[in-house]
Amino acid sequence: MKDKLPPISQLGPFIALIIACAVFGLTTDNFFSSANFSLILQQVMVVGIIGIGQTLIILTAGIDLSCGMVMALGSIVMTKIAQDFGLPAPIAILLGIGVTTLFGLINGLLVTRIKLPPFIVTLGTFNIAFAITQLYSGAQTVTTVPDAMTWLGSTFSLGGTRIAYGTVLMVLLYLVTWFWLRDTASGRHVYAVGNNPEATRLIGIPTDRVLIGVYATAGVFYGIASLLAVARTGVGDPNAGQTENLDAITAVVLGGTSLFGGRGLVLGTLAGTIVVGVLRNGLTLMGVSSVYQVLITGILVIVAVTVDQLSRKGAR
Amino acid sequence: MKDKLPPISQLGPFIALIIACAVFGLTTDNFFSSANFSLILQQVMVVGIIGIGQTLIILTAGIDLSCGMVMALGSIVMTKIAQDFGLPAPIAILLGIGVTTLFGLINGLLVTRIKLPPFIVTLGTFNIAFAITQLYSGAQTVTTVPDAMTWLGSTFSLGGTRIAYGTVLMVLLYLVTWFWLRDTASGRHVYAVGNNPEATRLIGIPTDRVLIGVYATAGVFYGIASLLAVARTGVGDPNAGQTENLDAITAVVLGGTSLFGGRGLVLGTLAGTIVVGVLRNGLTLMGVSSVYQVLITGILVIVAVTVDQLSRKGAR
Amino acid sequence: AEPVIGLITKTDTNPFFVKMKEGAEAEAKKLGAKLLSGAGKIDGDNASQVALIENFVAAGAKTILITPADSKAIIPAIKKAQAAGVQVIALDSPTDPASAVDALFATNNYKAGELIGQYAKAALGGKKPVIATLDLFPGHPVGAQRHNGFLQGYGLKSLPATSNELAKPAEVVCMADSYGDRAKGQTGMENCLQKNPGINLVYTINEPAAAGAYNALKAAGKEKDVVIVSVDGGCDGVKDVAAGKIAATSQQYPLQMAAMGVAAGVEFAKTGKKVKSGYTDTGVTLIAAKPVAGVTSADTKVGLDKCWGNK
Amino acid sequence: MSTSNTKLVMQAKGLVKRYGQVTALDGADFELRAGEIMAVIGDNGAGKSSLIKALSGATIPDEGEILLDGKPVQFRTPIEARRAGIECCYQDLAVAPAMTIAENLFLGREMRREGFLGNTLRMLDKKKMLQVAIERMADLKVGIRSMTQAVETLSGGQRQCVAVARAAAFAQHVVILDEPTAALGVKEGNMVLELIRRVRDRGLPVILISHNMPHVFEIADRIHVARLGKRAAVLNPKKISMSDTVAVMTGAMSADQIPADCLA
Amino acid sequence: MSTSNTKLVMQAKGLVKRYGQVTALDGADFELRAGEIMAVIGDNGAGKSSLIKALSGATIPDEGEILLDGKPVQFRTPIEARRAGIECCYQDLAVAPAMTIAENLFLGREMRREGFLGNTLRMLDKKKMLQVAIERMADLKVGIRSMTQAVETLSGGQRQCVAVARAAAFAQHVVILDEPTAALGVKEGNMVLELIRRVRDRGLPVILISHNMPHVFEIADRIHVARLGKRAAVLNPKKISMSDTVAVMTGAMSADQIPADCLA
Ligand SMILES: Nc1ncnc2c1ncn2[C@@H]1O[C@H](COP(=O)(O)OP(=O)(O)OP(=O)(O)O)[C@@H](O)[C@H]1O
Ligand SMILES: Nc1ncnc2c1ncn2[C@@H]1O[C@H](COP(=O)(O)OP(=O)(O)OP(=O)(O)O)[C@@H](O)[C@H]1O
Ligand SMILES: [Mg+2]
Ligand SMILES: [Mg+2]
Repeated sequence: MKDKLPPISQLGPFIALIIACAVFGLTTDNFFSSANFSLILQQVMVVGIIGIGQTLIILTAGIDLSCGMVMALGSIVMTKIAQDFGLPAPIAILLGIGVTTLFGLINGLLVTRIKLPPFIVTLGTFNIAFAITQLYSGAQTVTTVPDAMTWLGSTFSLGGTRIAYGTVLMVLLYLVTWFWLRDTASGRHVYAVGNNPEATRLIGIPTDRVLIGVYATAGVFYGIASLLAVARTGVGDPNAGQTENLDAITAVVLGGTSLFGGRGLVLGTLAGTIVVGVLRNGLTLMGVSSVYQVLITGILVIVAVTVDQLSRKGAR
Repeated sequence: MKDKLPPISQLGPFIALIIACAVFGLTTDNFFSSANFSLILQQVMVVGIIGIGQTLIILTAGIDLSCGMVMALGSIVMTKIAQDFGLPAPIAILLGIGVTTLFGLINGLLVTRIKLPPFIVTLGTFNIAFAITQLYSGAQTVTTVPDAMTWLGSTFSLGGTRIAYGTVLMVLLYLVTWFWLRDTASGRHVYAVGNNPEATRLIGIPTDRVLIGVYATAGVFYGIASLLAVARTGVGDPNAGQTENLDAITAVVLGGTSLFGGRGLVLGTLAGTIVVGVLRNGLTLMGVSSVYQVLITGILVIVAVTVDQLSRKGAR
Repeated sequence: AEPVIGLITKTDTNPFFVKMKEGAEAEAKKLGAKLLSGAGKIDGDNASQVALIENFVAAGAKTILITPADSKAIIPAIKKAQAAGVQVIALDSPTDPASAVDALFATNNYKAGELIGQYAKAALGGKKPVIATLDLFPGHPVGAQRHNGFLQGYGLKSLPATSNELAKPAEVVCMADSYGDRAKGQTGMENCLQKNPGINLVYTINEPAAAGAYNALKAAGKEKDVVIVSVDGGCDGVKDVAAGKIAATSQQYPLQMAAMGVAAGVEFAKTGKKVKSGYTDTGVTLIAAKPVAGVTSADTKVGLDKCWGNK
Repeated sequence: MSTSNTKLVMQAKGLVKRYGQVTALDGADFELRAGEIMAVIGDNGAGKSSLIKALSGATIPDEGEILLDGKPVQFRTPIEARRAGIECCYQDLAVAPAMTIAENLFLGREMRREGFLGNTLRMLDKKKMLQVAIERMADLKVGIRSMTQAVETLSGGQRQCVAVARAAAFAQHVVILDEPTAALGVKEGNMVLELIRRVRDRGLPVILISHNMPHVFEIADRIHVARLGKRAAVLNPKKISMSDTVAVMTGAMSADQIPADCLA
Repeated sequence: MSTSNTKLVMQAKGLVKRYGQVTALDGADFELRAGEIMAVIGDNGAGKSSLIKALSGATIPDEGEILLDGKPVQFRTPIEARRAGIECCYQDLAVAPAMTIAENLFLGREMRREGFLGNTLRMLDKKKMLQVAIERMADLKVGIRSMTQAVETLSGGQRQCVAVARAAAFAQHVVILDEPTAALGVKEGNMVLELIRRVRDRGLPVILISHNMPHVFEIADRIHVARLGKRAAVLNPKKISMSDTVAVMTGAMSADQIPADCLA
């Protein structure tokens, strides 16, 4: 059985990528280099991994505004525990991921048990996670970070290009999630729940358990993103995570996943994430000032989805 | 025909309001005064009017992220045109509202003609409006503002309480919109389009025209909000509008309108807006520090919807 | 080729940073350098600043000027850039530790706070202070430095410059976050007046917030009885001082910081000589329409002369 | 065949509609005469719904031509068809579930109040609409307690009655019903047949898609047999037997095996 | 009445279900014997769907008791009913429209690959599922070209076939079908009847809701008449006439007017 989902916007981000790369390649000297691409991948890895969790949630017709703040809380917890109690890094990391998973679980429980809209639930936990982060860290950046926590930020050489371990982890996680969603029963159930929750319940799938699982899994991904954020910046930053929710949702939508649930591909989110990273990098290299960058990003986002939409119309 | 929409969360914000008021009344001296309530209404009037537009769009199963930035652009346009060209205030105001309406129209055209998801369209126009605001204003506050533009911020006395004209305008606009949605054909079509767009199209309602109308009307409301923002602060502020989208969406959802469209009441949004304003005011009066304010707001948002949800379960 | 210099500001909406960028652009044009600029998405956005450093290095910048959003979190990225042979200069705010950058051209925010604190004490002339503070937002170091500096200058119980928390002595009856924004400052002041109508001294994080506070006071008919002090020294702010809306403000000099930074960058590109390391204070001047005894201040003419923004 | 000179109200020639690989309509022809009840029958997937969707502007055919009263028309939206007086009740029930029955009946053709309230404020006359709604539904003898109930609280058959009532009540030119009795009980089904007869007696031609052969033979003037996206035959129910009809429909009997006097 | 000693597979006593003002079930009783086809008929809104929803765990009745093989059960979700071997095909077709036909057939009972891929990686055996799907749909003789088509691209009747096939293929204990032939063509409708017979021949009892009297009389062993949320009567189709049945159903004839030998 070939996996023929109904057509979704997958072309959009790729077309945008190609156009953007062509323009940047022609107008700047340094854009087309493996080092620069490796850099872009490093810059997007935190949002990229948050985007996996966000994709899962959006596939179930939900949305998660708390993702970035929960990620920030996770990185504060893991660094501060290691710093204050001298716990070994792996334990501290697990505790951090535990906290983010707990937040995911709470989101999931509120969405399923009390049937609250995901938007409002995660808006609430967004605020709560932010406040806890500030209170627990005393609004201070945690600078004493064990080496084991920054290892993922370090690089290895592949054919002369330095590649960060975190980048590899991100790509791996995307592939695993892709396999899961595509080739396992529980993955297909995520689509089913998003596509027609009532039917899925009547068919006899424990929709609540699927949903709770999705939110908790997303929490795990946010925890991994916490670790990557620590690895990338070398500190636990209490002010991180404030804009990652919109960034991640943008990547998901740009990647062709429907906000109404049930349709989409997680690999599209990866493409969407990279598009945004390439834009930011290329425009900076071109010396475009940041206000114009915002303008161009705004226009390009619309153009990318438009081109995609029109191309699909033609194909029908 | 009595207007019996299926049950929606209307209790939520009111319960939250009552609880919050009770707590604030008991713990602070100055909360329960007509002056204080009049103040709160003034503080929420900008978000309140943006919320009307946002409600319309959410009723059609859309969402508008650009609302706040478009509002900021409107207030820059009206103040700067008046300042630079010395145009009379009414003309400058109309031009400002014209610009916000144009943005609404563009959103609507992209959503209907090219069938782009509202989230991505308005994310794009959010960025575009921001950039244009910054570029046109040179990131400078416009301080020379004609008196006619600030008139709505001034107050009149009613039984000893000073009430701002802008507050009255806000309440009037809510009532008009409520009447429109409830008692006219085009208002009911907004619900129908949000409830089942395909059916509404097949029945023979020009769904695209309804949608474009809704987005453009929302743009008009943003323009009125621009004027109120100018009236309230006395300047054209290019930094305004960055958080109003989440604020307005929160008010709409708190007011019981479904993000999936077709169900909700515009008066709920007014209640939702006031809840947020009361919280901010009361917590400040209580001397709660700002981090804890964020925490409490987060918890209260969830509690408000939970109580509402549970109370409706009981009623069934 | 012309030397490339990167400038990273905290945001691109705060007029302070917008002017800093314009100053840097003007200086770069004058000296024949190419300026790349970028900013965080919001104040406190460290991740974007890290990415910008990397992108500027990739774009061939030999000098990077940065106003760090997070004084500590940015350090690893700075170290990486320095390892690639790039000179990094902090503007406006120091890194922690300050030695992490090659040089710092900055203003002392704590000091700026102290000056208006001292002025306020004298202006109140022995009256018992009833203070409202309109701060930035939770967790921001500049917000804490100005706030704590102000209380220190007034001689109230305060916290040291290194603290990120806001001191709250008994004299401070109300604290509200303004996000440095006029409308939110106005809302905060309105609420504070409800809490304690007897407020006679208002500290604000910046001049837009001060303008908002003035609006609120005026609506309550109290603008004559309350002293507002602020920090920044933008032209609109100085005009408000001249108009008597704000009693005093601590003026800072973003244009100067930028110009010095760009000059150092060009110098490094041409000669390979790094700038003199350490802290160069670009200075703070207290601007007040009515000088008070015991506190040195400049009048608003001086302030307007050196202010940034639209004169 | 004496009626063949009757005026053709609607006519379609060589309609083609493709969905990706699937060809739903493969050169379908269609003819509707004034004042007749034309049944359309065929296997599942034969292209019946696709045909009437093309006739009512819900989809735009890839090829082919549609004539209304002999004049070529091109409906690009259901609105245009509706303006031409064509009302359609679709198989997957075009209703707004969260809205009330009365609102659904009047969606797109709301009544306004008299005078200032209606003309200037454009206020709806909800009372009057409610009253008319009750009358219309009473015609169908459906036991629905309250017209202000949301459609989503109705049983399957009740929902169908709402959709049928809407199409029948407001048509000016042609009524198209896609399996209107599918979910209906015996009583309600007969009521719909009765309603269809009354519509015809108003002088309007009706296109009726149905899988219910007894119903079709009870009411139809002619039977259009759809097969594999084409018109297989048009039969005369007075002459042909039910089993022969089914044979044509399933392809067991080809069109040229039918006695000429059974064709219509 | 010789069969009345047969084992009762399912039994419901005094079921009540209220929706706000509306009482959908008003003390309904129900009995299903081993190996029988039990038809449930009744007017629109008589509470048929509400009854079987209570039996299959889709809704929880407000009052009353359900027995399975004589033991009281309480299904709080459809999953629990399904675990007990009860499969239900609902009237408003529980399908996931964006997913393929094969996926819909196997939703919740997916097949895994053999060996490591299946056991450890829990990988689906899509090939095998596709193959089984093709077989099952071939049983129904529905002309669907590709099982990897999304369900939303199917015609109304084709969709119904998917839902019916799913229920029939996997039941272990009881099969419940809510108007399975409503949207089906003559051929496909007969196929479904054939399928129902085959299910019974496997030894499974079937509950069949239908408005199609000829179908009911062709296939049912007993007929449960639902009326106003109650059980009006249980009839024996071998003894009673179709018109009397309709009379009972519509309330024209009361239960005590029926000759005793027509009851079942
Ligand atoms: N939107 C669509 N996308 C893809 N295929 C479609 C679509 N609509 C219809 N089809 C296909 O076109 C063919 C004809 O469909 P149609 O709905 O016209 O059949 P029908 O005669 O009405 O059948 P039924 O009696 O089951 O309602 C079917 O094979 C169906 O799968
Ligand atoms: N979710 C619900 N909310 C409110 N009322 C409901 C709901 N579901 C069913 N009802 C009401 O309960 C009554 C019985 O409905 P039910 O669906 O059981 O009828 P039915 O016998 O299956 O009819 P049909 O033959 O039309 O399918 C109807 O009057 C219906 O309006
Ligand atoms: Mg059909
Ligand atoms: Mg039913």
